[in-house]
Amino acid sequence: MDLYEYQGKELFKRVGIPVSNGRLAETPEEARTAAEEIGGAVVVKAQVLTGGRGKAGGVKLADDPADAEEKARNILGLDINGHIVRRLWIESASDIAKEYYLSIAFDRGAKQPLFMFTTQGGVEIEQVAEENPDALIRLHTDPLEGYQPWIARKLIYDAGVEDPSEQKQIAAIVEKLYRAFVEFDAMLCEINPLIVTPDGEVKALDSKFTVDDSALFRHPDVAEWRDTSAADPIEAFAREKGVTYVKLDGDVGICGNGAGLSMSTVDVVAHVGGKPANFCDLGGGGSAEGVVDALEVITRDPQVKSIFFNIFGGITRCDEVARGILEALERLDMSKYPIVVRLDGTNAEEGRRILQEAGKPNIYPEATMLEGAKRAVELAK
Amino acid sequence: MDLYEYQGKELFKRVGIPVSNGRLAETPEEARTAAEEIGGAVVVKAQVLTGGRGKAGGVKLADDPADAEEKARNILGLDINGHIVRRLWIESASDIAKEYYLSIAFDRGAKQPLFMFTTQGGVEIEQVAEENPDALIRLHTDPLEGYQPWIARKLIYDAGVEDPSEQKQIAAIVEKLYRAFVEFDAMLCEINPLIVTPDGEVKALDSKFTVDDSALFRHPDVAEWRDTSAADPIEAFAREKGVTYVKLDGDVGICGNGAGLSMSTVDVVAHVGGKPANFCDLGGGGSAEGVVDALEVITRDPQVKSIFFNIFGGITRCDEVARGILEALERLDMSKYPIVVRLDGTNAEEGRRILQEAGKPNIYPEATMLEGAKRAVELAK
Amino acid sequence: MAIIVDNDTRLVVQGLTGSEGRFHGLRNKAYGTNVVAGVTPGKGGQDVDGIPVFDTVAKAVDEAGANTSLIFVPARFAADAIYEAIDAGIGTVICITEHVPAHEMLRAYTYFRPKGVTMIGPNCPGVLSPGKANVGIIPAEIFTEGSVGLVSRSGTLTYQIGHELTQLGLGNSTIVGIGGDPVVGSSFIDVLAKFEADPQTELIVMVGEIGGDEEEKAAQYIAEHVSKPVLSYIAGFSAPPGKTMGHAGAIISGSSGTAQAKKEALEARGIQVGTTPTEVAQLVAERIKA
Amino acid sequence: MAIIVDNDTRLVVQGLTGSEGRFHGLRNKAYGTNVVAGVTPGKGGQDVDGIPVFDTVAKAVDEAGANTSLIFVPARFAADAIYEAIDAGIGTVICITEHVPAHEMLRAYTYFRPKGVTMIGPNCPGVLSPGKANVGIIPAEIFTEGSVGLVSRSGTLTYQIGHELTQLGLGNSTIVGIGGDPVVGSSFIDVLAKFEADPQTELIVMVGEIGGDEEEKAAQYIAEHVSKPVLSYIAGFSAPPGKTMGHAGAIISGSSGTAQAKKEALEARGIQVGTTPTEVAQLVAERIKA
Repeated sequence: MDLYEYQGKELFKRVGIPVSNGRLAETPEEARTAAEEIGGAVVVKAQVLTGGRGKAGGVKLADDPADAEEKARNILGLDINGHIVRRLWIESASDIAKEYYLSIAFDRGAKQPLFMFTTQGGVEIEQVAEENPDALIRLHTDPLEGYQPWIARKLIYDAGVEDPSEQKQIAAIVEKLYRAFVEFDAMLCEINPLIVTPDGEVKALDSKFTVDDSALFRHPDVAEWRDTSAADPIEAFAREKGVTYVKLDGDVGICGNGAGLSMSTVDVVAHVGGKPANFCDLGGGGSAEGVVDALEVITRDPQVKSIFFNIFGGITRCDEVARGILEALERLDMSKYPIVVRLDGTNAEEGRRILQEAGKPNIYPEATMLEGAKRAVELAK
Repeated sequence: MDLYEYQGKELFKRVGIPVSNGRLAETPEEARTAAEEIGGAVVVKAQVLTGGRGKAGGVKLADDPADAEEKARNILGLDINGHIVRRLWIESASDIAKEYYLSIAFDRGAKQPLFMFTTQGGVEIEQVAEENPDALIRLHTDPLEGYQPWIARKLIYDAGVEDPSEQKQIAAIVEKLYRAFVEFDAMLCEINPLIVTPDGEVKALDSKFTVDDSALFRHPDVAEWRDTSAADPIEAFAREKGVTYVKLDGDVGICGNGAGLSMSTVDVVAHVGGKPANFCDLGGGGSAEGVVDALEVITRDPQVKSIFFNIFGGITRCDEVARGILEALERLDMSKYPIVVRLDGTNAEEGRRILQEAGKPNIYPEATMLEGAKRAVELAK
Repeated sequence: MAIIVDNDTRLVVQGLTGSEGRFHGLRNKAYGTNVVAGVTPGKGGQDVDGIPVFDTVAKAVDEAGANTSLIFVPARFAADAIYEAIDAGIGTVICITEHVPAHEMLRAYTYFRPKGVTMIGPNCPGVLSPGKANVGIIPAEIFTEGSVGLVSRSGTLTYQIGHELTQLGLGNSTIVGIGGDPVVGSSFIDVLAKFEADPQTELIVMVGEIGGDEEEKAAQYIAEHVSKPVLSYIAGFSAPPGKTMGHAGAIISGSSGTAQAKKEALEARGIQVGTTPTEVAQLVAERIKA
Repeated sequence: MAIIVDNDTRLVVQGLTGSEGRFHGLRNKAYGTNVVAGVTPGKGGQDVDGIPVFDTVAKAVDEAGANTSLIFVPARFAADAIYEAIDAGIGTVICITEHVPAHEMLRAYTYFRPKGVTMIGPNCPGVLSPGKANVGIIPAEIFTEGSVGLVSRSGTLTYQIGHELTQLGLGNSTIVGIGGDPVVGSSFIDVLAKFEADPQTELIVMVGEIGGDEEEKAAQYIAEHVSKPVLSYIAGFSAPPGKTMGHAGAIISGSSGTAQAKKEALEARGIQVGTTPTEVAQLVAERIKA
């Protein structure tokens, strides 16, 4: 689960990482009130789960509350890489002397936490990695060793931070960021930029924070922060229904069981010349009710013209899937969708028999994945 | 540093291990007040850093505050294995249905924490280990794995605890005791007995808690609990002076540098037929001031008749030791003590020269450890 | 021979008395796997269709001689179950449970890795050595005994490919679902090394998917250490960047981790990558017959 | 040859700019030890009598080729220094610092042990291979080069015994002070194994003391794995039970851990135990000449 800047900063505050005083606002009026409460110049920042908001005009300095209200009016509703701005973070404006970068990522490849630090902050870290790789200090550490002070020292000295007060403040922030990383089950904690003010104060001016979905049960307060309004409306509906669904741009609705097979089905549909409308995974269980839910989600997408069910039964029983499809035909208005069904594995024969006996005109059984994909693509034309 | 029962229970409380409501008392009157505040029957328990206080009459049940006062009067001042009772712990009396035992020790041999648990509690654990070894469940765990719930389950099931409510309470206590063990840098955390009341409540009726001296800097509040009055007065004085000193029963005062050499000196003195009065280690530094302090400590023991300095200079410089001895002769009344001095290692010649030139009649230089020991024993006769 | 599970497997099922544990534990037993014990705290002394249940894994090892564990406990207890199995001396641990917190697995992995334990999963379908033992939820009836080693990050996709192989008359030595989580006990490389050392295995099929760089690392490993022919399939060519496609492991970060990048890395090392599951099976058949 | 430190030692001193670090670091250098670097955070770029100082151990490894570390930092930073050295790839770590918290050492020990690192100490005098290298605070002038391996839990007692050997014209291959703390990086057994493998060492003297059971375990190890003659000395026969005699490691628990018990365990395995340091030296002389 990706957190908004203001949510990540809330976690930063909890572990003691310095951040600016700020308020959340969802309307221009709230932005004005926030600016009044904060006092002085403020920054009005679009809260969106995507990068590049600065270039897109999503971050503006405001001199006073009236200005903050006006800037908020301009930013709210902006479309930044497909994300509509609905929330703003209003925070005390900071003078910036230097911009550093600090992050800890859960490196799956190395199976270790990866610290990254550079004094070349304020830009995308990929850019630093490409243009000035020696300036980007990378350090893998052992999760059982845990945080040790030498970690911060190595980052700081290798990056060439020379001011003793900065060194001390950054070392404290590295330790606290690691605490946040572990305590909140983070996959990524990033501070970019980590600024030094003209007075020599070091603080986090932005935050990028991703929490492991599987560990959310341990962080019920964080789990409640999930903003369903930010997602594509169909994806939000899918989440509500508990269906794993990713919207794509085509016209062939796809439903598989298991992520790998579902992905492969999307690929095969594309391979035979079709345009997949979505990725949809029934998951391991695949109850009749789950099938109905999946079809309800898939058919919310007005682009969908045909649907391909590609099921290889393991734990999933094909007869149950067949029943779910028939159930959906009764409960939803499915008459305009040709549905190609390929069943194999557990109880496949029983499933095929059920479908055949139902004799529905818009159900097209196919024997193999490849043939099913071809037929579904054909029917979408 | 060994903690008193009431101190260990304070740490238990901090991690959430259930203990009885209690108060500290140092006089019979305080014991009465404590009993009044607690209400009902209480137990009056001698606080001494030694075992066997029950048999010695150091633990008494009192029905009411007057009774508590009387029992306190009886117990205060008792000599239990050489420990004079100066403090009492007055706590709510518990009905006992079962007595279990639980401990976590820092096992130096295995270099792992060692959990021990048995349903045969209430007696010395050595006795259980000897008479009923199968009933004593021992479990080493990996310090980097840390506490995992299976640890408690293994202890509980292997020991044969069958009541689900007991299992649950004990599992929680095992986890909390491990937390106490790690958080407070314990060398030993022992609960004996861990009782089950007739109502099925599990709680710690006693505590034995040893904190690593080297980690006390992290626990300043615990460090302040050290009771210097409990130690032998000379040992207390030595601690004050920063001298490593252990009182023995003989008449030859001994001072070495380094624990191993000092111990060996004690052995050699005994080997040649003498009776060592103490173990005293100047430590690595061995400044002149430290030598004066050591001599002040050693001569507090009225049994001492002669003193043997056995110094092998490494970091310690022999000239510095020689100067310290002369300094002590001036500042303390040392005239009645023959002092045998053996110097070797760093600046030994210079040290010997200093002593020789001083020409003190009660200083006896010797060339080797063995000869020095013999001479010191002779001089003590 | 075969790898990881075989006729020497003496299986304990952690969570045998739960509904999934019972269903699959008994299915594994019915297949012929030597299921010697179950473990459910508080149910020691009971049995599940004749399989004795113990309170602790240590007891299952001591009293039933278990050497392999299959874990079906809920996600929040899975790491504890893994530690319990390993500290009880179990040498092979297969964890089916999904949604195990990544940080817990990271610590557990770092802990058991130097101990030489074989761990598969979590969030995996398990391991099947046709004709010998089935440990997990793989539908064994799809597969036949043979010489093709199959290793995959995905469950149902593995069945699909296995089914295609079976249609062409090809059998498997062992089918290993390593799981799609950010941290799994065994990587492609770990399993490839076992297949390379297994006399029954003549050819290896590696089924990857988008996300991470395990396939790229495997490509290099194969070039340097695997003498047997390896064929591959990668799922997720049509996945849009930055989207999670079901498996937590399948997040693309930047250009690395795409299906295309993996395919290129494999082909650069001379490893053929099939475009569809059907094509992979056909390539295997051609190679075996050649 | 010799063990642990020798002519191949390239030493970095962690804490070189502190008073103890500077004093002993320079003494070690004066003895002939190849001291290639010091580390003090914030003092990188300085030098101590020509020895370059770096901010991190990693830099000392990269730029000065350090392979051995000598640690003189204060107790509360010692564990951090050990981790830093090991994670920087240092293969031999010798920690002089005393009063390192036992739990910190326990975790560090468990961490580095599987990595094959040689660690000596903490709370130890260091390691001296006469004529080759001196790493730590052992006064080298007491010792001469020779064939007796000496391993001890104590500092000054080691000097005493070394001195007695020198008086009898006997030299040492290496003198190792393993330290007296509850958890030390190398046990008697670890060092015995190195002496057994060292061609220069012909006879081994093991100097133990009360507390723990390392001497008992060593006795068994010697009987099973050491072909060279071993002689021993144990300090603390006159120690009263339950008292700490300076070393935290010397707490007697029950009857086990007493000097008498250790002596008996050693003698039961045929290992002679001298009654005084002088007698041990005499026994060594007799054995060498025999």
